[in-house]
Amino acid sequence: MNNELLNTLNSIVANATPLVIASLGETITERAGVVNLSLNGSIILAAMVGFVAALVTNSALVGVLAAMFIGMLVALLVAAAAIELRQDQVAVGFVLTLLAADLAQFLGQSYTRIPGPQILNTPLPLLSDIPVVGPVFFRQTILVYISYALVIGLWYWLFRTRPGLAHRAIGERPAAAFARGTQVNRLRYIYTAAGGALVGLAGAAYSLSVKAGWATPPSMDGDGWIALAIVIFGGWHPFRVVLGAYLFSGLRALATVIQRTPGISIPIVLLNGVPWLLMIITLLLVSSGAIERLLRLLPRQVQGWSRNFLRSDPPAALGTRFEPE
Amino acid sequence: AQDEFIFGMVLVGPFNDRGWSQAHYEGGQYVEQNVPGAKMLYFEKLNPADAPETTLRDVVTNMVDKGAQLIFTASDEFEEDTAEVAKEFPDVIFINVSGDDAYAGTAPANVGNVMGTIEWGKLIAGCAAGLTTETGSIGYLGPLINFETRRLAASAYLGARYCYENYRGLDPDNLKFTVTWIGFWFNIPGVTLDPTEVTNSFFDSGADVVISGIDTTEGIVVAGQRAKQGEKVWSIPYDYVGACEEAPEICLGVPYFHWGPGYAQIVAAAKNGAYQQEWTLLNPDWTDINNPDTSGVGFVKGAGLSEANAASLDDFIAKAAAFAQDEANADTIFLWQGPLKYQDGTEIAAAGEALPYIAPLGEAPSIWYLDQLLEGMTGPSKQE
Amino acid sequence: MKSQTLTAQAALTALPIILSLAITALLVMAVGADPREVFTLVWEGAFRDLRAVGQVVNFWIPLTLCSIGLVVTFTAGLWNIGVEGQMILGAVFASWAALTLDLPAPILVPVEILLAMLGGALWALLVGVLKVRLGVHEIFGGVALNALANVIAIYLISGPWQPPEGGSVRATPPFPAPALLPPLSDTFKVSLLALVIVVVAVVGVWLALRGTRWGLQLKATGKNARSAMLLGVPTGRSALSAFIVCGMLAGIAGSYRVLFTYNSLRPGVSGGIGFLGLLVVLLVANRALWAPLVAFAFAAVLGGSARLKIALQLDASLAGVLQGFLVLTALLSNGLRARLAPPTPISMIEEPAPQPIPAEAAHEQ
Amino acid sequence: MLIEVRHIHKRFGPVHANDDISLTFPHGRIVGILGENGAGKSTLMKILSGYQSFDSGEILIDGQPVDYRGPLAAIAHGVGMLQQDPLDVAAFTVLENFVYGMPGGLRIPRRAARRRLAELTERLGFALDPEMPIAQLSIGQRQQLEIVRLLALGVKALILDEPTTGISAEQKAILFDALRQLAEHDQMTILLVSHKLEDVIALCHEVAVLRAGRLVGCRAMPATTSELVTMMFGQELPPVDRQSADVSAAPNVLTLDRLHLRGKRVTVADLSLQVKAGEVIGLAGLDGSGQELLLRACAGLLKPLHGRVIVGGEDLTGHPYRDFLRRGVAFSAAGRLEEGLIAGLTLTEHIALVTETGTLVDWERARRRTSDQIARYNVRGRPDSPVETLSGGNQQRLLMALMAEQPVLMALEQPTRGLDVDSSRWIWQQLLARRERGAAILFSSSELDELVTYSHRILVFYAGRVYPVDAARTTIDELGRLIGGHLDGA
Ligand SMILES: Nc1ncnc2c1ncn2[C@@H]1O[C@H](COP(=O)(O)OP(=O)(O)OP(=O)(O)O)[C@@H](O)[C@H]1O
Ligand SMILES: Nc1ncnc2c1ncn2[C@@H]1O[C@H](COP(=O)(O)OP(=O)(O)OP(=O)(O)O)[C@@H](O)[C@H]1O
Ligand SMILES: [Mg+2]
Ligand SMILES: [Mg+2]
Repeated sequence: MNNELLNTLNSIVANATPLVIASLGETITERAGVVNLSLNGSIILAAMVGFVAALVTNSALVGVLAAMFIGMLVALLVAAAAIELRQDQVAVGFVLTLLAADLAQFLGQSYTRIPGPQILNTPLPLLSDIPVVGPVFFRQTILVYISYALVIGLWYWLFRTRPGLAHRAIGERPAAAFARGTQVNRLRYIYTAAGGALVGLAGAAYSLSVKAGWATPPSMDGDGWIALAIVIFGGWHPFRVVLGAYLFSGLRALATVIQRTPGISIPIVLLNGVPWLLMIITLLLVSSGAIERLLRLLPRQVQGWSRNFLRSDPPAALGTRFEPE
Repeated sequence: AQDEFIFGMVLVGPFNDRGWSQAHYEGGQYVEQNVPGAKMLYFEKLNPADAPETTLRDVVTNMVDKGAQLIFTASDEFEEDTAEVAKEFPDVIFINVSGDDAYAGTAPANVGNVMGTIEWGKLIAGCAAGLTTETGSIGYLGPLINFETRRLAASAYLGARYCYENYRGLDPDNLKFTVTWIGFWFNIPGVTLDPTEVTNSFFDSGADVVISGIDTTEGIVVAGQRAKQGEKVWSIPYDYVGACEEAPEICLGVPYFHWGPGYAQIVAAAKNGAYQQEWTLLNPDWTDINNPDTSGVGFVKGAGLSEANAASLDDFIAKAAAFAQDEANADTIFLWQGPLKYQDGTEIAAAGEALPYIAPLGEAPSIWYLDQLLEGMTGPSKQE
Repeated sequence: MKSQTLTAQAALTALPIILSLAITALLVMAVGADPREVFTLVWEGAFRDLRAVGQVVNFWIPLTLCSIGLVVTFTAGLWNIGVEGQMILGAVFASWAALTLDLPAPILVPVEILLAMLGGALWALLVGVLKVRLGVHEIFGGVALNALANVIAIYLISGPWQPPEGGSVRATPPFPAPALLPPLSDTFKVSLLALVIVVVAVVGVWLALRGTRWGLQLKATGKNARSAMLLGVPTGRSALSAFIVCGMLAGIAGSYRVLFTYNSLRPGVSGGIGFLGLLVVLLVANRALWAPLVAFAFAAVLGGSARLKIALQLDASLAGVLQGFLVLTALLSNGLRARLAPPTPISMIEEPAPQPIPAEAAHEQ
Repeated sequence: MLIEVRHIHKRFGPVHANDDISLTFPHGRIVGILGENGAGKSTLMKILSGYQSFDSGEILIDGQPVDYRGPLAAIAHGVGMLQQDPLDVAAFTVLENFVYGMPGGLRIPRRAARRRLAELTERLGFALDPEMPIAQLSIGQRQQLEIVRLLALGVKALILDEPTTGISAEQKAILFDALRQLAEHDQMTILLVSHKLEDVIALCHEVAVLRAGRLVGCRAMPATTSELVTMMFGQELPPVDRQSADVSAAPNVLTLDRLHLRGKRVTVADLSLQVKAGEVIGLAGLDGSGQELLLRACAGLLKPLHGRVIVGGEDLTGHPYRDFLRRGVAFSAAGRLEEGLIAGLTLTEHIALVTETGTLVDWERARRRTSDQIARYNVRGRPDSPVETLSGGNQQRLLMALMAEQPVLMALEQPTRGLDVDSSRWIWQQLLARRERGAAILFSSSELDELVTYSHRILVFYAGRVYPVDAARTTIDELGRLIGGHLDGA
């Protein structure tokens, strides 16, 4: 394979990583039955805080931790408003998404466009020498490796462990979870916070690595919404979520490459709308039963397996309140 | 404060964008330091997205309330609004940067224009890239497509080609020069291509120098990041003299606007009641293009430029200076000599012929109204 | 006991205002400015003279139009986050008329506004069809269509509608005079026609929601679309009509931005006004008549903050921060109020008590 | 295990759901808990099993007072409850549901769990596939799983709240065998809440009767149905005559022609049916056997894959619901607040929604109409009460008030679900009054006697297959067998 392709694939994986991390975070939260709609703003605020913290302490690690803390804080606000104060999660999340973005702009105004600490690639020994796979997946930053671990870890957690059963149950049927001794609301706090911390980590992944630095308008603006859509597209399943994130990242890269390809003439500005069209189309696919129709075209043997993989029922209790008697 | 003279500076972007807006902001600071009693009021980020509640009229009203007697509206975007608002404040002088109403004669009497001939800077930037590239592939991070951006990209291309051939003895036809347009002057997430991703993509595809044509610094940030990871890549930012600071070690230099001296003249004249409406072009001072008190457009060399290449670049600048100072070349620009062809092969200047700097649109080809990229450049020439 | 809870309730109403002001003041101090000076400057910036008030009103007009449209969609239980894009499409359609139609003002202006309504309605209908017929949640449909509307506007500005000499991509050429809305006077630059439209829209929506079958059907659809459908309500049509009405109002708002505020089409012409409208409607808990009042307070804060930028060089996002905190604390204190309220016997539960945010208090920010 | 409750009080606002209840449940016995709607049965059971807190009183187990906090504590004390709609997680498999809630380490011990599950199911005569998703199980199977799960957790007392609604006669027999075995062999305490007196008669050793929150009597079994009814309602209810009116001469109001219907779990194929004015057709079968598909197809809520739906001579196949509504088809769904009433809207707004036809709403007139309907339908509520504050029975009455006065066809999903005998009868009076005026009625029910009493014809659904039965000649036993799938034997 030629270098250009490998490099491009490497960049696609790198660029997708914050989306992967944020969508996995939101998957954790939504699997527990809570919608954290504040993603777009949370990521921006976390990116700013992460960058500034890293800059001030000259430590990327401190930046990452600060960003995770901020993401967690915003998420906890959503959880508290929903659980303690019985407010509409969507409304609170929406307000927070706007507020967090404005707050980032206000507090970060004197830190725009200055060089700061960055998280650089650390090729993994041995693994990075594997042909094709090595250059694409294992010459990346530590954050990318963390995202790999998160995908597999989350899948294992949700589908292979006992606490994972409780995690899914509180998002599916909190009353049943309660009956089995699961402390529904406490776990919802915990998973919302954990998900929020990952959303914050995604912010740091932008400002310390993928889109290094801080500026207004924040270059990651909009990705929070895409991450939310990826969770739906991903059917709340870690593997599909990661696939969705790579797909989006890949198509964005395509928009750049198309411009350089002689013979294709699409108005460049219109090309920039592609990710959004894609977002609608993917949601259409999962919502309108089109996938089901496509599946019927497949050979019978793989139908069952693919249907399982592609099924995307949201957690049944998503966005609802649970109040034990 | 008998002597006080308050002027306003209206910026389209953030005053600290390390690009277009900061160059103006610092130009204003230069005026404060060099014109006794001059005091600046500024307003940043005046655009519908950042300040939807505020129009130029509101800003001007507020500034005039605070005593402003002259106001710079530092963007092409403000051209029409400036003309409108100027009518409401006939006692205030307005200078619209990069507009041409005063040239066209359509501006109210209290409106003047200023612009810099940055084509020179772009030629030099291109030369630095052509001298440095090891892969023979240069990326140009373009904003959106119009006459101005095409001619600036083409200037960089001509510089690169010339130096690739003349200082390195390489075949210029082997030089790859790719333009990718992000769709706007700066990144609007979700609406433009992301300059960070575009720059990465340049490097991924084998380019090792990226020249930025956009208002902000993503190009150099990415290059710096990749260089730290061990890649041999370089970058050339744009607009602002300090833009190299983002990653000095890989910066080959920056073509920039130096508004201070031009502004100071205007403010001083206005203060003395001697300002006359005009269309001012700020040119490089060819004795020293980086003289902060005389040059309107400059190019500072970056730390990323090797010593040998720096010497070649100096030689190139000297050649450009000689060309510019020759009376015979008054209405053209260095290297814009035939044979020149558009991307589609149409000849716009025959061998030995110079392309004029400006000619009426549609009558004859000119640098100013460059309708396509030049032959040899890769990338779209037109919006669709 | 009763009066005690009343005091507590009153305190909880004032709480969001006090709290958000306090938080904002802290932030202002954090960046080294004096909050009192900030508040005076904002007040001055908004109300020092007729001109300044005119500026506030000019922002209030599109904001109120969006808010009142959003009251309609919220009644139908829909999160029309796409209102930004609907504004942009309204602006685009109006701009098309302004740039291409050569008609006298008395004909051209109504045509522009009607086209803007059409544009906004079309874009809203798209979100609506995606939601109602194809099952794509309106929040995602809306977010995506907002971005696409932006892309379309920038495409038009930088492509087909560029001035002939190339020049700018920051705006279309200015519209000819007959295409523009005339101002009331030189000192009070506000469009009378737009004021009339706003009043008609607010009163019209208010009346329609409480007095017409359409309004009742919207409410039924919003509370439980499935049951409403079984009771004979054309729920799909109801939801789509809510989108269309909101889109039309947002379209007018967009046209006002291009036909009066800017005199040309610009990128980002919606300026987040739609999002701000969502905040307004959340704050007034979807009550139509409160929307213009709160919108005015928001407009005043934003308008006033222009002066803030010039005098103190504070970032204007401060206004957004204040508004965000206000709505957030209002939501949270609603919840607190419900928690503190004595448990009401089931058969005595009333409609949620109104939670007025006194408009005077909001002005003082 | 001996369970005692002493002086239990529980209030919900003004409602005294449990008023000074004292009872003793000895081990090895199956005790039936009876009472009309809202008598407080479920409340008491939830208190016993830790799902609900109580205001005062105490619970003793083997003579020791216990302090419950949550269902898990109850289970730890050996008391487990099987809810009417089993509290399991539809997205889980049988095995995951079985394991979830059991103590243990991080990993799910699949092999051990599978063995334990097999052991228990085999002993009780149940059949469960460990890898089957819960969403694909019948209610009966889900009950079996819950019982097995509770046993695995070591409960000594089992509380069942209306376990026999929605399960087949066969599954009921299996369930009852298992319960008897647990009571007699394992000496467990078993509490059974049921509206179905025949179940109580068949299974219980003794009964306790609640009325309006109070304990009004206990007695040992056997007892006759009428004795039990008298205990529950304080009087004997007059018997209801079977429907016998001759409708053969009446005109056709509905024709279904070779209808194919596809639901989530079942498909009904090739169904043809003629319904005459004034005819009552009962749809029997387990939940989800296809009855609801038919009802919804008749109301235009489900488009048939092929075949035709003809209402009053007009082919409405593929038309929207509102066309059916306009032609006089009235539909009511089983879930009242999900499909029927609109929480958040007042009674008046509901009435206005169905009666107002102009552009403007005349609220004065709507309020007057609401008051009239409240009086006529005996709804306990005010015109401006939000509907969610009405009790279930009153919600059902309001639904009747919202229904057209003169429908051509009524398609009713479980019109008396969860209602006590008295309320059910009232509802049927209203329905039959409309029938008198010429409406045909199609209704589904899980109450066999309701089906037999009110129907002219009964259609038995089993896994999408439809078997017609003459209501006048069938018996409850026969019907029970048919529902269980013995279509061919009949
Ligand atoms: N969570 C609750 N909140 C308020 N009232 C309640 C609640 N649960 C039960 N009630 C009321 O308490 C009374 C007793 O209810 P319960 O459910 O125990 O009756 P039941 O005997 O089980 O009736 P059914 O036969 O209908 O199941 C009813 O009036 C009911 O409305
Ligand atoms: N939530 C739903 N579940 C099942 N079916 C539905 C649902 N909502 C609508 N329908 C069906 O979709 C069709 C459209 O009904 P709706 O109430 O939306 O009327 P409408 O939008 O006015 O339709 P039309 O535009 O065709 O007149 C009806 O046949 C209805 O049965
Ligand atoms: Mg111009
Ligand atoms: Mg009960």
